[in-house]
Amino acid sequence: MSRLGIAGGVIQVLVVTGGAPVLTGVMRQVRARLEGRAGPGLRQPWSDLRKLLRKEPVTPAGTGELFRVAPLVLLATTVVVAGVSPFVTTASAIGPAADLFAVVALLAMGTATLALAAIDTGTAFGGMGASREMTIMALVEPTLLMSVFALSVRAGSTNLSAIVTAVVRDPARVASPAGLLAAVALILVTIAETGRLPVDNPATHLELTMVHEAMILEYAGPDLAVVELASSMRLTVFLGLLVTLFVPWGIAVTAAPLALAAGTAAFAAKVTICGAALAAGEVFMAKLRLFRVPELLGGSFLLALLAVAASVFLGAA
Amino acid sequence: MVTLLMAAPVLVPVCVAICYLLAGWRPLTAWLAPVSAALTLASALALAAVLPGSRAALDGLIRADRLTEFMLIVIGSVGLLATAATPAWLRGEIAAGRATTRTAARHSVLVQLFLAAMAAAVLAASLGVTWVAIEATTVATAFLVGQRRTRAAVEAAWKYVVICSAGIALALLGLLLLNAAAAHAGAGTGLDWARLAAAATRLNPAVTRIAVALLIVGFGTKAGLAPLHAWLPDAHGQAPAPVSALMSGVLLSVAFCAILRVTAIADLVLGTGFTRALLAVLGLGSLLVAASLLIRQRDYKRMLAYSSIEHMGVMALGAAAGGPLALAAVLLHMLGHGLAKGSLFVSAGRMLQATGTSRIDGVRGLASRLPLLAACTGAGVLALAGFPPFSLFASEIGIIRAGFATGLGGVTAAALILMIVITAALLAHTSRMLLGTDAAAGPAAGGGNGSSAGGAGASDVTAGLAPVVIALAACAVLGLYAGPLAGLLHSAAHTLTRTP
Amino acid sequence: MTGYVQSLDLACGALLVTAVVIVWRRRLSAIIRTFALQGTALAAIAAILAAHGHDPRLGAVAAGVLVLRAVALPWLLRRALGSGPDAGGRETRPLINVTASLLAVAALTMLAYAVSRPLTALDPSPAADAIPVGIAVTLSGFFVLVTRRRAVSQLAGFLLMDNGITATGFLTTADTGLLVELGVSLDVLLAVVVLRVLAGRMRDVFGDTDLDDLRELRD
Amino acid sequence: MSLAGSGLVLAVAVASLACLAVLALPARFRPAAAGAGAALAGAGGLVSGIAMLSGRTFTVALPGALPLSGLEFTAGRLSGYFVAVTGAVAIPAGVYAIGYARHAGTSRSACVFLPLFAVSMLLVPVSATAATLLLCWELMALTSLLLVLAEHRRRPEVAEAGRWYAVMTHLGFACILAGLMLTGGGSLAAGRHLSPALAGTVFVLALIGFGSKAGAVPLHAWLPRAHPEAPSHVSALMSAAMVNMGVYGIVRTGFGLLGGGARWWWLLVMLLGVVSSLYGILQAAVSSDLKRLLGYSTTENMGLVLTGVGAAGLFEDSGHRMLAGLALAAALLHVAGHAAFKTLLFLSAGSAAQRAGTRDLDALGGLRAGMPATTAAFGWGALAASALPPGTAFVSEWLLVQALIHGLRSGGTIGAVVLPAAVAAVALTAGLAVATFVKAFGTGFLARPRSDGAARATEAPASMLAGMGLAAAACALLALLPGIVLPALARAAGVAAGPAVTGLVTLRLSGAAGELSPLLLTLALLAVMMAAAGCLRALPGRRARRAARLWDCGSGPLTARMEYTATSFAEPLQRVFDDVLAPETDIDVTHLDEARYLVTAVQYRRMVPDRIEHRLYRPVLAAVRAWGTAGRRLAPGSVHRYLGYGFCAVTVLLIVLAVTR
Repeated sequence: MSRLGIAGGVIQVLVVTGGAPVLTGVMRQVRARLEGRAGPGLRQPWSDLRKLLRKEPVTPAGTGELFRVAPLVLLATTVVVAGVSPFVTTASAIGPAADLFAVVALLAMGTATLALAAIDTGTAFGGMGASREMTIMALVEPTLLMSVFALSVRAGSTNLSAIVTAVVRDPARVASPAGLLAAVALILVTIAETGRLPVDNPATHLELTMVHEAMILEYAGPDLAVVELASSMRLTVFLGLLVTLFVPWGIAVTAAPLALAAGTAAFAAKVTICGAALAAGEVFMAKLRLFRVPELLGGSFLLALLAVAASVFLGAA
Repeated sequence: MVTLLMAAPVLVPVCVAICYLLAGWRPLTAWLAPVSAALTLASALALAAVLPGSRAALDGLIRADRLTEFMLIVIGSVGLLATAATPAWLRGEIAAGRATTRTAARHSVLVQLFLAAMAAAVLAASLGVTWVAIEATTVATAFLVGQRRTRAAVEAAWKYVVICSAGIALALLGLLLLNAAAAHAGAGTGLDWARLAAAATRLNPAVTRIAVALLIVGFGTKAGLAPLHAWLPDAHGQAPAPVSALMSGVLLSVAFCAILRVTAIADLVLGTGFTRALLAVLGLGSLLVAASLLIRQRDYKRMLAYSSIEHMGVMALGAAAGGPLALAAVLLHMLGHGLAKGSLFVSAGRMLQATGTSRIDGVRGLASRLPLLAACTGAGVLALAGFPPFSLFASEIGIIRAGFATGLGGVTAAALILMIVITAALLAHTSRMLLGTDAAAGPAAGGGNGSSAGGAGASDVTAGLAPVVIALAACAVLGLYAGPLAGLLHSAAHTLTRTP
Repeated sequence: MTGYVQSLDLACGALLVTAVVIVWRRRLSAIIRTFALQGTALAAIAAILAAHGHDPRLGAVAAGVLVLRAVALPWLLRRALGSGPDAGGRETRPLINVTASLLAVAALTMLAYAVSRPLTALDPSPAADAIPVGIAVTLSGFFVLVTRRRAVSQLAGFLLMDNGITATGFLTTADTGLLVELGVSLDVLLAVVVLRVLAGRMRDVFGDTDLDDLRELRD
Repeated sequence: MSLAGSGLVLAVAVASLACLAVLALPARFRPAAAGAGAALAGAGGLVSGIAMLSGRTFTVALPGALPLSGLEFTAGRLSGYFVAVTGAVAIPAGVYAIGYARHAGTSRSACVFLPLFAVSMLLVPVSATAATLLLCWELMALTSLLLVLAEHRRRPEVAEAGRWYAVMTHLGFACILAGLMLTGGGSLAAGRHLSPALAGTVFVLALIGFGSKAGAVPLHAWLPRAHPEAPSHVSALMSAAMVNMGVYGIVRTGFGLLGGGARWWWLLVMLLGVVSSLYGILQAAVSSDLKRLLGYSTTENMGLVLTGVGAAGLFEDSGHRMLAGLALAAALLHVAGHAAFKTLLFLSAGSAAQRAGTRDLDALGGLRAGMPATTAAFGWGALAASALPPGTAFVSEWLLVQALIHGLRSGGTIGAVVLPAAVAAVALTAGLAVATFVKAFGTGFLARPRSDGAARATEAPASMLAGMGLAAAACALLALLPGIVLPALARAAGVAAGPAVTGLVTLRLSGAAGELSPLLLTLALLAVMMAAAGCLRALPGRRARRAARLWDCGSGPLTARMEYTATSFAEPLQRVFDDVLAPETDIDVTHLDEARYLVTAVQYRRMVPDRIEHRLYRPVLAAVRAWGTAGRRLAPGSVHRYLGYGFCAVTVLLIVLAVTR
């Protein structure tokens, strides 16, 4: 693990942790403005977190240890992913952990743990949310893997930093059919996994439609704060993966302070832009029926498969 | 001395038969039969020990070579099993009022004559005498099959005698033709198989073909091979259990031994092609018949009978493959099948006494009612299905290996498929009888009669099973380690395949 | 010499004719009578061969055959027929009607001739030429066995078969050894006795029934 | 006789002694004797397997045994690997059996055959001749069959499962028999040259035979029936060790006996693997019987292994030895990992089912209160099974994916068509596995009990916990330090170009870019969790935890009937894969007698049948039954008919003789 990697890791963790709620704020603000509302302002999410953290921790009756540990696991997985993925620098803090398979598995693990916690409450809401979340996850994880495989085939490695380095070396390959297909698939997956429209509506508590919110219904106080922080960080991480894999421009290749600063700034800017675009898109979209969601995900899985095949054929050609 | 040993297997049973004729069936005399069978076995073993090669006695009337010794061992061991199980069975019958001491005595006499005839059949030096002895077994067993004078018993006996006599008559015709060929060969040989083999090169092939074909089909009748197999399920189903054990375990093998002798001669005259084709067809036919009738079988004694047809078919395939390995496997299969089938028929007899019905769907949950009986039955069926450690596994492996090696690949593959079906049917029927709770068996087992008989029989049903356990254990040991018997097997197979 | 040949052919002809008649007739008593005739013909064959070969042992055998097949066995058959209401009963409608049966027998005779060509070629002699007759009789005996419904007529079929075989044995003029011949005859006698007893038992348990109705044992 | 041989001899001796002891001892001590025997035999196997892997060899020839064929055993590295895995499974299973059998009160036979089963499995891989292999194989099948039947008095399904198992295993045996005999039926050593057609036939036969034992679709029908019905330690032995024998057979036949071969062989194997993994995990995802779910998951994992084996064959065929070694190593590592976590899962599921008195996930739940240790064990196993870090399947599937991804470049045209599909299948399997095991663990062990049995369940006895503990430790070892088995893998895979993966803490692919360190990953996770927890504690104005009621929408306390059941949990997934699973639903509405329009009760039933079983096996069974019914006409009871058979046969025979001369 190089100095570059260490520096990148530390910066990324800090940036993501601190910036994730801000990003959420930005997105809410964008939506509000587009819908003609004033909006709560960018700092609102942070204030919500602070408020929640001050509340007394509450344990719902009949829940076990796992219910209490789950938020921490969710947070930990997300932080580790944020630390090892090459967002700011092309090197990774823990090289052997920056493997695509590992990153995807970590993200899945977070979801799975939260789903188990939701089942553990034994409420109908919890079970419903968990069931829906796992259904989505079961289709999201393979799509995620496939869409990045499409890139790793050309890079000859599934290590994220290797992929990013390769892309940085010749940016042209992003424009290849494989790259485009993979990008579309990854965007769809990101939307589904982070619980945005049209898959899930983060702003609703209507049991017919909610997925993520149903799972965390029983959380309150600091636990809820951790969950909220972790999920906003997940959103950031997913967007970060998206931008770092497809538009890695500005990423730091040396440990020079300037380069690091530039990388950080570029990363923040790109993620913010993506987030804003996502929010803007959501305004013009209605939520899908839950059982139409698998069709969407199946489509994206197919795209990813095509991306892999295309990368092979065109790579051989 | 050796002559005495050779004559003993015939003489001892005859003497015992006379004893029964005079003394009748008493608790004391009841154990004469096992003793005579044991003596047969002992003399066979002694013969195998002292007599290295072939030897004739009583001025060429009887001759013993390795094959004869092995067949005598088969007769002795299975005979011992069946006769040792007889007293308990007869007591059960008498208790149930289906037999009297007079029938018991007649039964014992006929069984002894039956054993003597079979021993004579394998000891005879002349194929003619072998034929006479085999036909004599029909006569001796006819009344055993019809012992219970019910309609079914009489019907079975009639079919048995008519079909067997007709089939064996064909064999006689074949014998006469073979004799004519031999006479024309000018060896003045008569039908002594050793001299026939010696003079084989001079026999007229065209005549020998016809003769051998008729002989194989004819003796095949008695060996339970298709197409004249149909007497077998009826007779085995109706005969008293120990007799079924003897018929299925030994009689078929004795007849098959005659076929082996004929085949050995025919191969010298005609080359292996002719008998190979004939035996393969008969074997496959038997397997097909057995499979077709086992799938939806409703009667467990008939089920065992059809499985005998199957195993005879397997042996026929082995004989068709020919060669030392295949023939050794066939002989081992004879012994293993004799032991397994014998113990199964004995257990089936006890089952009949316990449940009062021979229908498969009349017996349920036997494992929870009569564990020992169920264990014996299950083990026997597994042995028949060719599972290790029972010796049928080893022999079937040998037969199939030889089959694939001698270019009978297609036939062997077809046989394998049929054997899978047969095994599936056997296991399915047996598991229905043995497994589960006997709650279901209440009404099915012939109403109150069945259950009451079960209650009464439960105590003494397990009594007579010691021989069965021993036989199955022997079968299992044989499958893992044949010991000195392996040498006997190979030399016996060698006597059949040697060239003059 | 010609006398020998003619008499031998005459006897063999008689053998075949009686076989055909047995297939033809339906009345059981008639069948048994014909069977006795056939036994005589068989004995005649043996006697002729004995006379021609100056073979006293064969002569003795001929005498034995005469006693066994022309007297003893028919007597047994008549006993089996019993003295009940069905004495001299008829073979009620055989499985294959008489005309067809006769045609079948003709075909079987042809087959016998075709099959036994190598036998006649083995050592050409008047006796060997007649071997096909023996085989034809055997086959038609088997045919009777298959097609006749009554216990007694089946018994007759079995004996017809056996006569054919014995005739073949004589005509091949090959000595099988006294022991075998005695054993064979004894076995046949015993088999017939057994069958006769069984037939009696069947009459007891089933009444005088059609063998084809014996279908208790089936799958 | 080297250590390798003596270990096996010891195993055989111990097992036979244990059998005698079981037969002799009173019922009270039987389970202990049997379990101890199995465990000791397993230990012997483990030792000798490790010895073989480290290069010790031995050859035992018993010409006298098994008449007409003789027996011969010999050591090999591949054999050593499978012997070691089997032994390692037998140890915890044996320990567990002591407590399980005592409380289940199983019959004598159930105890007698346990050590025999273990030892016969140990002997399969070291068989040197066809006859030896067949004998050990059939002994293994027989003993396992009898063990499956152990509880036949309790449930009628047991007999049915036994029938399926017996027939399927016999079918497989016949195929293996035919295949081996076609090669001459002699030694299993390589170097026999057969014509391509014959070799292909042999391989296909072997694939059918061994594949059915490995539970590969469509030959899997027996597996989800037999594995659940057996006592749980037997299920563990079958599902974690016996299925591996199928893999061993395929590898040994394909690479060893036939020495590689045509490309289509391996494409076939890969197809089998892909289909099995997908179908298996789908059925597992919608099944609501805990042990049946585990059985289907076995099919899935064997599918992954076969995918790896097939890929190895393809790479070998196209000359990429390194990739071949990588793929084979991945397959073998997955074999070991699957053995570990499947043992753990079956053992813990068994104790749960035994204590709660049901295997039905819809009736289980809430066990974490009554039996915490078992719950923890199952959770650990579920984590390992669902390819999440830190789990064993995670590492092996990573290796497998690495092999496939790197093969994409060099697989040639066929590779370019097949490998992406394989990668997709693996990815999809991984995703579905997570959902499946979340369902199994969540609805089975967490939440509120759904039946009295589950509510009353108490912790399992010490020996059963000990068995689970051993398996759990094995899982942890393989998950965190897979590096320690890598040398063994390389030797077993027998790669000429040296080990494909190296490193103890960090696995590095040699010859291709790619590294993974499960240990570092886990440590990082733990560190972050600790830190976060610390921060939470250090919060200003922190107050003590307070218990609160669940949110019940203000309508009284929540009952267990309001919970999501396993079935309802899986419903969306099943809806997604409707076309593959083809669930059957039937609704019957009972109306009021007075008015047809008033409904008294509505009953709704939905089952997800094994579709392949319906489409493939039902027709065959029906055909056989029809054959049997038709066959009865052969024996109508008419003596004339019977004689007629003979008469016609003789006539035909004579005609043939007359015509041909």
